[in-house]
Amino acid sequence: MAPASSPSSALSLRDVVALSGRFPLLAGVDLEVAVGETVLIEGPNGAGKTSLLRVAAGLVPVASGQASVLGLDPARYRTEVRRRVGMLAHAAHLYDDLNVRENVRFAVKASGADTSRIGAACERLGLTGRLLRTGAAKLSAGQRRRVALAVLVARAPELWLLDEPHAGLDASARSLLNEIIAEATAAGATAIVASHEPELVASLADRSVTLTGGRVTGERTILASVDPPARIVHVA
Amino acid sequence: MWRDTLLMAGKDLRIEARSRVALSQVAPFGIVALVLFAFALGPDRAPMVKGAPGLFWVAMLFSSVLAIQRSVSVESTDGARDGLRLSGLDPAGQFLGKTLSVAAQLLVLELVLGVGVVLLYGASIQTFWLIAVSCLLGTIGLAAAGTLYGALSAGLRIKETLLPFLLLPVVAPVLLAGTRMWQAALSGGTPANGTPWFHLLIAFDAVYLALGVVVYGPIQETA
Amino acid sequence: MRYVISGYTVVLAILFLYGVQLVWRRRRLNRLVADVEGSRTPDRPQTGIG
Amino acid sequence: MTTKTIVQSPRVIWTTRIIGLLALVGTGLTVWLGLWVTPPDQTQGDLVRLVYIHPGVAWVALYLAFGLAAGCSLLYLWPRTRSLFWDRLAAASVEVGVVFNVCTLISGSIWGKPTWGVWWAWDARLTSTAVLLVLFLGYLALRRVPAEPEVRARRSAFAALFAVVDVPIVHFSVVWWKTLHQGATVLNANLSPTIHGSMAWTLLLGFVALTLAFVWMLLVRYRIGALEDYLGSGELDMALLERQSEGVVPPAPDLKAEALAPVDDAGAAPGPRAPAEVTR
Repeated sequence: MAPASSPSSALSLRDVVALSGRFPLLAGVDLEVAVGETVLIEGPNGAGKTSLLRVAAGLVPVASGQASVLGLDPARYRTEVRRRVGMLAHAAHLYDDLNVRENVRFAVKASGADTSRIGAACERLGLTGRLLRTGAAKLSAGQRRRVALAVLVARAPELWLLDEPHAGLDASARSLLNEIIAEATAAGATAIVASHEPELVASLADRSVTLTGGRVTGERTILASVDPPARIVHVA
Repeated sequence: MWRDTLLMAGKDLRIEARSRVALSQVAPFGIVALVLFAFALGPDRAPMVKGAPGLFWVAMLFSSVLAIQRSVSVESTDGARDGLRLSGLDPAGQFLGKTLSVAAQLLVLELVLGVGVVLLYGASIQTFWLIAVSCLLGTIGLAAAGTLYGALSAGLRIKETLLPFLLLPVVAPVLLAGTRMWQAALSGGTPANGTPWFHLLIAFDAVYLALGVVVYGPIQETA
Repeated sequence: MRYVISGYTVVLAILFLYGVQLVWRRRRLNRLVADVEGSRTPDRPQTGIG
Repeated sequence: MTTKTIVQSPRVIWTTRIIGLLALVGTGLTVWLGLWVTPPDQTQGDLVRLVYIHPGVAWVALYLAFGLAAGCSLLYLWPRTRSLFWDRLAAASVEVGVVFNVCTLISGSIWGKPTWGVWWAWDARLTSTAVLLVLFLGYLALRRVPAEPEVRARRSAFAALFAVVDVPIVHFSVVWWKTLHQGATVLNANLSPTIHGSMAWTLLLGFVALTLAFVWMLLVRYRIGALEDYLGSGELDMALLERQSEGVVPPAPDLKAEALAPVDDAGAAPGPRAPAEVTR
C-alpha cells in the first residue's frame, strides 16, 4: 500500500500551517529532522510544541504547506504512519478496566509490532510481578507514564514523539527514560522531544529548535562535534 | 483488517468481562422494561402474548442504546480516542471490531429477553429458526448502525441525550422487521411470512456495515 | 368543506409564519453585521446588506 | 488587515425578491382557483380541493428538500467539492424541508380524518413521512451542538448521509408493514381522483408556487446561515494576528495571506467573506 521507504528524513515540514477550528496552532513551520537525530523542541506553553508532535503523528491535519513523516504523507498513509510512529502524550491512552499487561499487549499488537519484546520492555520499566496484573484505573500518574513508555519500548517505532516525557517521573525514571531514548536513536530511530525543561534532555539532543507563536524562532546545535554513536557511548 | 477486527472486538469483550456493565446494568434494564410493559398491559395474558414480539424488540432497541453508549464511553477515558487513532489499527477493523463486540453482547441480551418473554408473557415459540434469523440479522444491524452513530456522537458533550434521538428512528426498520418475523414465529407462520423481512434486514445490515467500513476512519478524524 | 378550509389555513399559516420568521431573523443579523463592520471600518459605508 | 465585507449583489437580492413575490402570487392564485374556481370531485366532493396543496407540499418536503440536502451533503463530503456553501445549503434545505414536512403531515392528517375517519390511519406514506421528519429533526439537533463550522459541517454531512440511506429502507419496511398485515389498502383510489381541465392547471400551479416558496425560503435561510457564520468568525483575523505577534521574529507581512489561502481552497475559510460567496 504505502511505498516501502527508507527515507533520509524522518520528519520534513515545509511552511506547515495547522488549525484548530480557526485558531492557528502552527503558523508556518519549517523543520527538517534527519533519521537518527534527536531534536529537542523548546518554547513557552502554548507555543505549538504539542501541536507539532501531533502533526507529525498525523493527528492534526495540515491545512497548508507540506508535511512528510518517514517519507510518507501523513494524510494519505494515515494508518501506515501511525504504525511506524510512537507518541508519548500527556494521557497514557490506557483502558481502565484492563490490567497493565493487557493494555501493553493491546497497544503493541494494534501497531502490528512483534509481541516478543513485551516482557523485556515491562521489566525494563519496573512493571513486574503484581503490578502487571493491576488494573490501569489503580495506577498512579507516574506508573501510567511508565506503562505508556513500556509500550513504546516494546513497539520500537521508527520515530519517537515525546511530549514532556519527564513530567511526573522521579529522578531514577528520568534517567531511565534518557537511556531508552539514547538506545533507540543509537539503533537508528529518530526522536523528537518537546519539553519546557530543556536541561533534562539537553544531554541527549543533537540540536534544539525553539517554537514561539506557532513558528520556528530559533535553532541551536547542542553537541555540534559529537557524532551520535560516540555520544551514546558517553551517555550510556 | 480482519486481524484488527478481532483484536478490537477481543479488547472490548475483555473490558466487558472485567467491568460487566452490559451484564449487570444493560440486561437488568431490559428485564425491567419487560416487566413494566407487562404492568402497562395488565394482568391478562392475551394482550401480553399479542404484544410480546413488539415489546421484545422495543426493549432490545432501548437496551442497545445503552450498550452503544457504553461502547463509546470505553474509548473516551484517558484520551483513549486519541490512543485509538494513534494505535495504527485499521479504521475499518476498529468499526467491525466494535460492531462485533456490541453484537455479541446484544445476542446474549436477546437470549435473556427471549427467555423473559417466554416466561413472563407466556409466549410460545412455534418456528424457532425465524426467531434465530431475525435476532442474528437484527442484532448485526443494530450494532452496526449504533456503532456508526456512536462514533458520530463521540466528540459531543451532550451525546447521552442526542444519541437515542439520532439512532432510534434509524433502526425503526429493524423493529418492524424483527417484530413481524417474531409474530410469524409465534403463530407458526411459514417461511414465506419472513422472506421480505429477511431481505429487508439483510439490506439494512449491508448498508450500515458498508457505510461503517468506508466512513468510520473519516468520522474519527473529525474532531 | 370544513376540513378543506382548515387544511388550507393551517398549511398556509405555517408557511407564512415561517417565512416571516426567516425575514425577521435575516434583518436582525444584517443589523448585527452592519454594527460589527461599522465598528471595524468606520470610514467605509455598508453597502447592499440584505 | 483587510476588512472583508459580507454583501449580497443586487442581482441576488432582486432575484430573491422576485421569487418571493412570484411564490406569494402563485400561492394566492392556487388558493383562489382551488377553493372557488375548480369544481368539486364526484367521489370526494369538496375534499378534493386539498389535492391542490397537499401533494405539492409533500413533493417539496419529501423529494426536493431532502434530495437537495442529500446531494449537498455528498458534495460536501467529496473532497474536491468540499465547501461550506454545500453545508449551508444542506442545512437550509433540511430546515425548510422540515417545515414543509410538518405541513405535509398536517394536511395529510386533515385529509385523512374525513376519508378514513381517523386523524392518523398509519397510512404507509404518512408514516414514512413522519419517520423522515424525525430523522431530519435529529439532523437539526446535531447541528445545534456548538462546534467549529468545519467540524459541524462534516458531522452533519455524515449524519445526513446515514439518515438518507435509511429512507428507502424505512419506506419499504413501512409499506410492507402495512400491506402484508391488512392487505392492500383500497383507499388509494380516493387519493388519486381523475383530474382534468381546470383541476390539472390548478394542480400544476400549486406545485410551481410551492416550489418557488421553497426556493425563496432556501435563499433566505442560506443567507441567515452565512451571516451567522460570518458573525461567529469575526474573531479570526484578530486571533491570527495575536498568534503571530507571540513570535519573537516579526512575521512576514504576507504571512496571514499565506496562512489563510489554503484554507480558502479547502472551503474552510469564513465562506461569506470570500469573494466567490459574495455573489451568492
